[in-house]
Amino acid sequence: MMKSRYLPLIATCLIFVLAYALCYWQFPFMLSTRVVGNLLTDNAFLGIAAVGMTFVILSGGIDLSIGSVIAFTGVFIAVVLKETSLHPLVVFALVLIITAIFGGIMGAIIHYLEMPPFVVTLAGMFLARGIAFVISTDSVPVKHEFYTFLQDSFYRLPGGGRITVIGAAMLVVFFVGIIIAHRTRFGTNVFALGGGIPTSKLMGVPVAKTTIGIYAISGFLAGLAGITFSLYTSAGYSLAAVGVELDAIAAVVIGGALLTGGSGFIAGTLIGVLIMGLIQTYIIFDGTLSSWWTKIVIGILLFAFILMQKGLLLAASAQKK
Amino acid sequence: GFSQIGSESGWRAAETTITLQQAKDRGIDLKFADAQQKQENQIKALRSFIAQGVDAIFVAPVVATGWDSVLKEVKEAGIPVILLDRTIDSSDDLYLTAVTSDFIFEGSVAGKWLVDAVDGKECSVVELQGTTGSAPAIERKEGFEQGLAGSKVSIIRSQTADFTRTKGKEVMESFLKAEGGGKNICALYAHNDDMAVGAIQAIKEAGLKPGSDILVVSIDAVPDIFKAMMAGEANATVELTPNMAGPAFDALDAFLKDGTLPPKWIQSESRLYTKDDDLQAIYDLKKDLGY
Amino acid sequence: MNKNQPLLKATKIDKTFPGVVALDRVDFTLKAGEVHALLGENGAGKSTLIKCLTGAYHRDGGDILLNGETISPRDTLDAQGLGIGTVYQEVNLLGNLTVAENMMIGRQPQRWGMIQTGQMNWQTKEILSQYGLDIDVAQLLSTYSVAIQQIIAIARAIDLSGKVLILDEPTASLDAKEVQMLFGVIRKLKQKNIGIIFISHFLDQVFEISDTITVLRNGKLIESVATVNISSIDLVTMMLGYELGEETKSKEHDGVEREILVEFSNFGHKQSIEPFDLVVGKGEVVGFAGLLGSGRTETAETLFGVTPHDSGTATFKNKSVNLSSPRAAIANGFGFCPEDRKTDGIIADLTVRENIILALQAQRGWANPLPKSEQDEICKKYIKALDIRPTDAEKPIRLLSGGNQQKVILARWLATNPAFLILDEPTRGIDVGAHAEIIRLIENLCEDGMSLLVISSELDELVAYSHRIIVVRDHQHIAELVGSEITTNNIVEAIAADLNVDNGQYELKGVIS
Amino acid sequence: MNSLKRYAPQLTTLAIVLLLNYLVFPDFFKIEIANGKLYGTLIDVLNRGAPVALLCVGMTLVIATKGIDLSVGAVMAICGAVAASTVDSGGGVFMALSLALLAGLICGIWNGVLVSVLNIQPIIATLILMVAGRGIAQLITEGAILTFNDEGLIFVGSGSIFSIPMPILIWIAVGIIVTFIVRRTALGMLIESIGINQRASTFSGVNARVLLILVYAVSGLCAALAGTIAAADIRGADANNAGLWLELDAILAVVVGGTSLLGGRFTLIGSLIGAMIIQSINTGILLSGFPPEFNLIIKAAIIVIILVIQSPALQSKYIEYRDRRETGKTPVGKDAAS
Ligand SMILES: Nc1ncnc2c1ncn2[C@@H]1O[C@H](COP(=O)(O)OP(=O)(O)OP(=O)(O)O)[C@@H](O)[C@H]1O
Ligand SMILES: Nc1ncnc2c1ncn2[C@@H]1O[C@H](COP(=O)(O)OP(=O)(O)OP(=O)(O)O)[C@@H](O)[C@H]1O
Ligand SMILES: [Mg+2]
Ligand SMILES: [Mg+2]
Repeated sequence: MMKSRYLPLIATCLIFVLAYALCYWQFPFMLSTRVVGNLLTDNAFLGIAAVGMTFVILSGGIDLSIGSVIAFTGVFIAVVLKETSLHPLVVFALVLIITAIFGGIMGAIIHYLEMPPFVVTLAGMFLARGIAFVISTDSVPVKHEFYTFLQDSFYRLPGGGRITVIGAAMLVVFFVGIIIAHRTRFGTNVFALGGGIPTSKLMGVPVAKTTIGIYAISGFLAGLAGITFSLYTSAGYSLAAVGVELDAIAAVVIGGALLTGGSGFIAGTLIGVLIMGLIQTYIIFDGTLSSWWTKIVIGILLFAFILMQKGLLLAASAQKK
Repeated sequence: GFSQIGSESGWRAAETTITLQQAKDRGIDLKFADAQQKQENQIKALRSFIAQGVDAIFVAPVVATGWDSVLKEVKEAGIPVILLDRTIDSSDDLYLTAVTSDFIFEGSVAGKWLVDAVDGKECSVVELQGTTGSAPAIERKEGFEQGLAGSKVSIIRSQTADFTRTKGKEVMESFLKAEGGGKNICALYAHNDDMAVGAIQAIKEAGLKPGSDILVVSIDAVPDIFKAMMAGEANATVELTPNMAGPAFDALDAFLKDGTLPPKWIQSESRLYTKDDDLQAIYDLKKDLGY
Repeated sequence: MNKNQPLLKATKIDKTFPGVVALDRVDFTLKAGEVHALLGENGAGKSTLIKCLTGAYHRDGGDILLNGETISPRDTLDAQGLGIGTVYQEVNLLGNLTVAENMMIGRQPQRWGMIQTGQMNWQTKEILSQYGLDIDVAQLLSTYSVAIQQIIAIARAIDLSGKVLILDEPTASLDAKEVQMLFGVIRKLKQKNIGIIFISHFLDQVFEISDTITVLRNGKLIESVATVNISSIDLVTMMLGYELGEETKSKEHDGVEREILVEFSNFGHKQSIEPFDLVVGKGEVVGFAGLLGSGRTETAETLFGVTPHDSGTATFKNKSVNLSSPRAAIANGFGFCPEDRKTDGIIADLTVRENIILALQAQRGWANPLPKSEQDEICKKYIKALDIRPTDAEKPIRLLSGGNQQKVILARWLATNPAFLILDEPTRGIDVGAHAEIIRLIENLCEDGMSLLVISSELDELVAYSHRIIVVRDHQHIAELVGSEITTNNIVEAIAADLNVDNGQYELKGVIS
Repeated sequence: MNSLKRYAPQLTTLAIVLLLNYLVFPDFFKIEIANGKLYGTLIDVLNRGAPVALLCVGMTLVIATKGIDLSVGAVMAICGAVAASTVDSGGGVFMALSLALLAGLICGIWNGVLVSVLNIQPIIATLILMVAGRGIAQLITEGAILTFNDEGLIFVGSGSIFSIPMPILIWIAVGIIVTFIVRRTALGMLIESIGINQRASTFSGVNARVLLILVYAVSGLCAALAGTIAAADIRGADANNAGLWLELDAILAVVVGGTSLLGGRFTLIGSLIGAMIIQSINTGILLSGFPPEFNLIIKAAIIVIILVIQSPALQSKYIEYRDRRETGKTPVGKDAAS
């Protein structure tokens, strides 16, 4: 018997394959390794950030700050690299520490002040972007041979596609994320919080530690996504990544997670991210849509995916009985 | 392929219309990708253009930095790239040419006009900035300040109004309140016309006359500002032409035909319009361009 | 260890909630190897006391000594670390985790920091098999019924309790068999010198298992006595503060012909209940008996349109009716007081008043609000009739004790004055005083012409008020007892017929959804 | 008195924000009549706060059902565009308003159906319209700012009755009407009961499906009004920017106003106070004369202060502290919620 908890995940995967097939049917070129490689590289930062968002959403929370944290990270790295002679790796470490602590503080506020995550992370969103502005309003280019090195190292697929460092990094992050979420005590605790904080407390789940941990992870991964973004663009820009949090939330939910928490899969998020990427790619391949039709079509496709998912789940549950 | 920033303003919409129009007129099959104001989407678009094997790429870059690696890929794929309306920080062998105006120059044109207009007198200016951090906001501010250099004209308040009318009105309202009901303000400089149009309404609602009590100068030259100028409510605007595509297509044609390398920078016009121009005629010309 | 040294000693525990003194200088002593029953009316402060002991609440004053050492658990985790395992009153497990995860959370077997899921499931299966439960532990907890969840909660608490085990109404939705099994386990734990605190409103169970009894009333300690030294009548008097009138007598089972009120024919639902025929007369009480998981709740939910029937028809007063949703059922004069009050019953943040009038108001429609004066009147009536405490109707219902919440839900349905009322475990967690009250109420209601369908695991109670009893097993209606056939023995026999229960290892099987 | 106490945290916050404004701008409380209209910074706060206040009304009801409506900004843009194009093509102000409200209603019902019938999670259900809606608005205006000169429509944005600007009258009226409807009928309680426990509510016969559609419809209507005001204010429908990110402000206002995002108990008055708090912050920032780079940091800092003032944890700490001083008891710690 198929385990019902995996149904949403399976449904999402099926839909992705189906959608890809449809795209392929319309634009045969969609199946080239180039497009596949691009799908990974182009969505790397979103994917990494979405892993963090998945943890947050699984626990029943939400993190609106990730887009801003990505922008902050980019600006911070760019400015530090410009002003000092530190090696990028050192700067990366530094910025990851900062963003993890930033997330942890938000977690602590959420837990100890008992304030809704939505508002706390909204303040975090303003703050992170605000700090990015103060560091530099200009967009700052990064020119460092280490960056060029990273950008030039990729695995070339037959057919000209590339698996870049950042694309691979995203896959690694997903892998680690899956293990943490589904294979560690911390992961179970995250799910527990999503099932209900009062109950978790009575069951002896370390709520404070877990909450702070979750937001620290989300901050950390947003920082990592920021690094990825900075590698992707070789620059830091305080207006970058506006609204990424919404894309990440959409990816997580399309991936089968419940926004109320307690149910979902990291792997589903990966598919969610790829679906979002696919929609973008499809629209660009089409290339005839005006600005407004682009928006409308994105909305329609989003709706279609969700409908298909619902339909598939319904069909599966009807059949199972 | 044409990677457009988005459709955040009327000017942008006009640019898109004209580009599509030009392509159609020349019988070019143009793939249009709207990036919804996100650089990441533009990079994605560029990558897909490569994947689809287009013959040339136009980009209106949302931000100056961060294009190196993707443009290298484009170059490897042997596709010429032309930048529209904004330049980038990358080395110039990565693109064929850039058809842009110069934001700093526009700002300084506006600044010089104001210095002339007040004729050596003291003048306190309030400034409506574009979206914080965006290139036009930064450079038009810088250019304007250059234009004012050495004169008695000074900026007393400066706040962002995100390039929008609503914010332009709201911010102007607070400027008026903060500066003694507007008595201390001699001129308004807005980084785009939309904000100026909003601000003009605020000035009117505060019981002052825009255009005479408070001079209004802005940038872009969209049709609505001509209407305001005809009504005497605005004084000057610096044109940022939406027709970046025309010269770009010309350059591209030349290049594709016989490999003529265009200059690296084709500067578009930055004309100043004041009440001395034939406002009605220009308005009629522009009003159907999709602004 | 000295057997006479108290294992757990609490002195002068105080706990005040805004407006309520829940505990007033309560002393409590638990010896090792003793089963200590904690009794009292609904709202007496039992649950509050144990929450103070386990750190779920922080007491306002008083000391707690474990093995002679002062302890002050900060939270449940702390208490678990000290060897105190607890089952709280409402099943407090996480429906979105698997059974195994619920069982082992915080102590999953790991290797290199990774959970060994296989081993965890296997261990859980082992533990549960001691309780006669053979279920798929990798399924989500929420797929199982309340009763199963309760057993899992108990198993988990026992597994956690090195020194003290606290059970707050563990038997509320268990049937006799499960209770016996639980008592077997408790006796084993006693031998291991574990101290057990046992809260229940079933006095026979208390007399059967406990060594000592402590009675609370209105947050005050009344007395602590050895079980052998007290009679059941004295105990009740001690709890209530007054003498309870004689226990309700069994009904004289008339064979009166009744006017048919509702009739279900070939009624059923593919996944939950085999099609059945059922006729309920006006003023009749039909009892549903069965083991846990037998499908009683599911029958009730199908009747009420929660899981709309997919076969058969229903008629009400000889007219065919639509029972496709609770709303439709209610429109036809149905009412349904659900079993799981936490998820299906209470609207936690609404006040007692709003909870009581909710169904009535929903029936009237939003545009036709019940005037405040009328609301107050209804509340006053039921607060008095059901003895709901505290009597302040403007308190959020979540602040009430479990038993009082149950009474409020009951009041919600009584207020709609339904023609046909389905009660699923209506006396769950209700104290002796109110229990008698509710049974009397049921009898009065049917005398007034209301028809009732009552599901209860307490056979005595069923026997007391039912005119007819349907026995359910494995999602099938297998027997019907009428008139003088209705005795506890007959019901047990009907349930057990052709089932192998001799080795006490009875497999509960059912469709896992 | 009782209600004063109930809104104490919100009112305190508002007072503090207003005080801060007063400190950066001493003329803050000055109100005069100019051009037959009330004129002053405080009036600006009330006036500029109109869109968020209106959005708040619908948003509060939606949030009370445990939902969220991200589409309100986009719906504003759509309705503004509808109103503008109606007057541009010769319809009167009345027609424009009706069509705009109709458009809002349709958007709201669409959201409601997605949430209640198709059972899609609210955040995603409304995200669809948030993305597509702006496209639809641009489709109507063809990407440009659609300007108009219809005096009637302009009056909605910048006219005044009895010297009080129209937007202020509108949001206060809507606030009062909706509060009245919701509290004088059983609607409020039924909405709350769905938000707290939808399952138990349906068991009790509450028609959750219809009520859910209703709240999203109200949210759509409020967004329609807000969109019309925004368009009338600048005499043009700016599909690109009208209501952009306003949904976040509205949600923030609702939460600051004391309604929990987890659904259940709601307070419209609190939300409206919340909207004014948010607008006061925005206006204060404009008046302060700080460089715009600091806008977000200031906003973040003020929100953090609000968080601290309104934190239930700190409030109960304070009550405990007060009680201890009165009774002399020393509690061992803080109650874990259960
Ligand atoms: N969190 C709370 N806030 C306010 N009052 C509370 C809270 N918890 C319990 N009470 C009140 O404290 C009193 C004792 O409640 P408690 O739950 O301990 O009763 P109980 O003895 O367990 O009753 P029952 O048999 O019904 O479970 C009741 O009056 C209840 O209303
Ligand atoms: N031992 C078990 N193993 C698997 N599933 C079970 C078991 N016991 C019950 N269930 C399932 O739990 C569901 C609950 O059944 P239901 O609640 O209708 O039973 P009930 O007769 O009301 O008993 P109770 O209320 O005492 O649990 C049923 O779908 C049943 O299949
Ligand atoms: Mg209790
Ligand atoms: Mg049952």
